[in-house]
Amino acid sequence: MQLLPLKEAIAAHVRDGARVALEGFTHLIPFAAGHEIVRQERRNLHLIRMTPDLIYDQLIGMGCASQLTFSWGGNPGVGSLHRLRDAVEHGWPQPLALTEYTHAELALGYQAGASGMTCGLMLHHTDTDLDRVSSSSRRTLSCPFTGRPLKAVPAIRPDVTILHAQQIDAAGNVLLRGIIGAAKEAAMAAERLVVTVEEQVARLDADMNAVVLPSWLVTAASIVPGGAWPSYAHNHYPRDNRFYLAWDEIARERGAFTAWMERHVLGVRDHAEHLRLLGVAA
Amino acid sequence: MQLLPLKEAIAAHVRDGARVALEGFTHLIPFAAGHEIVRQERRNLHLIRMTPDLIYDQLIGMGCASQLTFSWGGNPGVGSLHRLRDAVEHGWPQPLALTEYTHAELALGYQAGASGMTCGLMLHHTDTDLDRVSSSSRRTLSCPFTGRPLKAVPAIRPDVTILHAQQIDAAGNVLLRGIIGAAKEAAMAAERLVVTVEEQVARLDADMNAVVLPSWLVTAASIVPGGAWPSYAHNHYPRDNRFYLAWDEIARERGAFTAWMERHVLGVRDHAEHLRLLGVAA
Amino acid sequence: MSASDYTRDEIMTVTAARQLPNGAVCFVGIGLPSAACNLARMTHAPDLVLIYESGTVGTRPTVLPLSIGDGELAETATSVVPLPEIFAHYLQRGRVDFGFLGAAQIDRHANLNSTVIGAYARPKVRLPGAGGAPEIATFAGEVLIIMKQTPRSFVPRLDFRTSCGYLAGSGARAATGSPGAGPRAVITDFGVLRPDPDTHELTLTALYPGITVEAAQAATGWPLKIGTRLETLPAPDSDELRVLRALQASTRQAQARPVRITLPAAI
Amino acid sequence: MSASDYTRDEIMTVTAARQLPNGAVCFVGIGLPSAACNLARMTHAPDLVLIYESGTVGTRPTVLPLSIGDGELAETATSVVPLPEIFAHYLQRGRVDFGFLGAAQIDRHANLNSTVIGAYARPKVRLPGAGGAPEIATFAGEVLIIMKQTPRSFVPRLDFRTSCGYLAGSGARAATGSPGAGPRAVITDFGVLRPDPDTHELTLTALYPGITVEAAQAATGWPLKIGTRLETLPAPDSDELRVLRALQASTRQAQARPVRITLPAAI
Repeated sequence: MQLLPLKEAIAAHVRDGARVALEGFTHLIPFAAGHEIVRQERRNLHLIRMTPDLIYDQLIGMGCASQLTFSWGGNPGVGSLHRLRDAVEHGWPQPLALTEYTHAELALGYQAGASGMTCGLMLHHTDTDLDRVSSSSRRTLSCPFTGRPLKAVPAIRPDVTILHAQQIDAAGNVLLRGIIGAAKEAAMAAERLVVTVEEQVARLDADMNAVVLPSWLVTAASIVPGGAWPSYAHNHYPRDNRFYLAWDEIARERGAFTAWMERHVLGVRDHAEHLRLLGVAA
Repeated sequence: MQLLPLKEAIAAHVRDGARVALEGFTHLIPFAAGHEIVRQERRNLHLIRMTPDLIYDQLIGMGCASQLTFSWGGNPGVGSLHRLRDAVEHGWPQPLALTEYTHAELALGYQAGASGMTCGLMLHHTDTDLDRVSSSSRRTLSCPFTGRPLKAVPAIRPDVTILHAQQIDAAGNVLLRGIIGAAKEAAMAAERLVVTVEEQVARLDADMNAVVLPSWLVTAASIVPGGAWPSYAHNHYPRDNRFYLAWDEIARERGAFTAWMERHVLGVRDHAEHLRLLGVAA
Repeated sequence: MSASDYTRDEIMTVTAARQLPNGAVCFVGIGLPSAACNLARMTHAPDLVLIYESGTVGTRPTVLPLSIGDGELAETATSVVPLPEIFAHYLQRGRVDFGFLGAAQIDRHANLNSTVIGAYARPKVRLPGAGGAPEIATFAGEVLIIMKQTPRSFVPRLDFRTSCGYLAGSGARAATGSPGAGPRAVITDFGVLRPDPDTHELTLTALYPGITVEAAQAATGWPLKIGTRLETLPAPDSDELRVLRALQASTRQAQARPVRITLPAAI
Repeated sequence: MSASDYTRDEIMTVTAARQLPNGAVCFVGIGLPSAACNLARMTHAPDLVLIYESGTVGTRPTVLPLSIGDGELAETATSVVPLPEIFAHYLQRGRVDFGFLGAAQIDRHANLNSTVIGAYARPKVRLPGAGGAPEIATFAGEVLIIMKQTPRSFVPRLDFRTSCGYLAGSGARAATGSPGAGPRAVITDFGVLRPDPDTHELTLTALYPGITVEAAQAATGWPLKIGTRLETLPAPDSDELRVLRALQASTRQAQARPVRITLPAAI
């Protein structure tokens, strides 16, 4: 584990064209890391994430991505991701190739990647049009014991997975607490793991069976308080539902979106300045 | 969840001929429940467990089992399980049909059972004689995406899984803390789940990401302090390594084994009396 | 007993809540399903087990979350597990009694579209997509669908089949070996539709007070089949309305609360 | 520097410990492997990462456990995970640099038997079986084998092949696509055997001080191949012996401690 400023961690570990998974299911979404990718103008990323959420709306709208692997692309509880829609519906700012899964399938793909497997298996369910449009991502086979129809999905192996977490200790071990979604599987599946954390502590505030990523699995870590805002970090700050509601208006039109990103992301040096500019931090 | 005396829980949920998994990897082995099965003279059980340990040596030596599914059958750190050996080598007290896996395979079988799958998949490794002698338990197939050879093992679905745990709360939720082995997967795979616990508490001493089995998955629970002895229950008592060493001598000969079981298991009413007789509890 | 002053959203939510028996295990989606499930839990079904796909099992929120992963859900849960376990150990394993679904389009056999309007490759409207719906539709013991009824959403032919209801009907679903029984009811802002036992075509079986068959038919994009015994559903009672409105008020309040983050001085 | 008074077990353990570079990730079995790994960690390799199959990752015990699941391992671990994850996320995923194995029988290509002596269906001796060995043998980056050398354990032909070394040798293992490189060394109570780079036949490459080639040959059930440059291994140094003996003393002490359980008064 290397402790680096976020700017250096992203510069070192996120390359143009890379398969990048920023995970965290509603909770612990690594917004600060995503913004740094925008600032460093990465291009042609293959973004992977169960729920693209606002962070991928921003990356897609700023032209960082040419591919998206996902399973549900909305603003949770609010509605559409307008920038994702604009990319898919009108190719703006560039076309976005989709690999689309269900939650269960994508979670299984991460699990397979985390396990060093080439694919994962689930029970086959009645055919849907998803099977038809993304047929290269699914295969049916028969259970060798029972003959029951099964579905295989390919392992997902990001070049780099980026997570936000609550704590890192002196040795570099990382604690995630609360809702973890598929973060652990995405971490274990990746070639490299970059983590932003709320705080560094001498000793993790972790129960024996807590979710701790050992330091030797962490490629680089950066201390970024508030790094999950407007999503949340349990024990640190709640989800900013007001911002999620406001985003619907900010992202609806290309011009307003671009102006907002230029001012609030490109126009600031780092996440702390971003939070201060928005009045979230003093 | 039904809170019952252990005697009633075993009487109601462990039937002759059933597939029964008493899990807990070194830690939290449900000895008290195993002894109650001996006392109730269950017969022709199909015992399932990664590491048979002393508890299955006892059940096998007392003639409760006709089949064993396992992956490592020794006295950990000590040597042989003499009763298991006697059953396999000489058919005493009755023949024991083996279904033998590796740890990884058996864990995968539990995972498949826990997931409602018919089988689980792993990377195929170079052929061993295990593949030859238990060929009905393994199949090779090709990854539908990469062509890589994979191995399938059938799902394991016990009729009843029995676990020992630290706490149950007023609502019947059960906390396991520390080393959990494949206990969670064995629990989720089973038709019925019977649990013994160290103590009942108003509220579990559980972190957010602790291993808690919800009450509605627990068929029956019994409060049995010391129920994992001579294995251990983290936060309650350590492993009795002296007894594991002593067992080597107790179980070596049929006569001494039978005499010990008659006196210490059949000859007592319950686990508390068992512990007192052995001087473990006052 | 019944309150006369309620909205269509309210009676829809109350009607959905009433479908849930106490002790049932529900896989909950956000929005109306979450409101319905929590309303049921806080009224007639205190032991309802709510599972959110974010990984929270047995959650008992006092504030309706905006997302399925709000902190409130984790804090009040019996257990928080990794998301893959929710789909494998709970849903696929057959531990879920009821699943809730909504969609942009539904057809007469309760198949659902939440993926695109128009062609997939060049959609007129790109919708959020599948999420957990296809597996909920397949593996939940029964499925309840909550959708507002309009000719644009109740369509003769889906633009895209995201999740299966009864496929082409008349036993087509059962023939696939799908473990769950399929959609048991579609709760709309007009009333309730249920599948015909033989053809599995959705049939209007109940209406809210004051709603006409003609209005329901006009809101449907195919010639709607009408049940032989058409029930009038009871209005929400005052207790249900009180609990639902209190839930929603506390949610609005919680969501209006600004978030403030204190940065360390050094930063 | 070196202590002249040591046992064969001790030099075997010390020699095994010296194979481990600092920072390596080791999958540890109980007994000599556990002693060797912890000795390495407490001497030259403080950042060695020890994984026990019970689910403890990065464990740092001060007492050698009797079993691979003792409480000490959980208390000193970075993380305690479900056992299936150890085999999937760590071992099969290729995160383990070194695996340790022992067995009842080994052949000249380092294949191992820990299942039965005699025929499988009617064994003369039923051994504990596979445990984690077959997957460690396949997926660990490198494998180290620790076994006492006797004609009964170093056999021309295994009664049962539980785990694969180099199969029939001469590239047979690599041809199967097995991800790990296979056994790199067999550490015995005579010295160290390593696979020939071409034929993969185990070759005696090093002996402990005072041990003769003839003695090692006599302890081997096949005509033992002798390396062209036969190294004499250094004796344990005093620091290694002090740490190893202190570890074992504290273990003996811990294991002799009686367990007392306090039952609630009501029981």
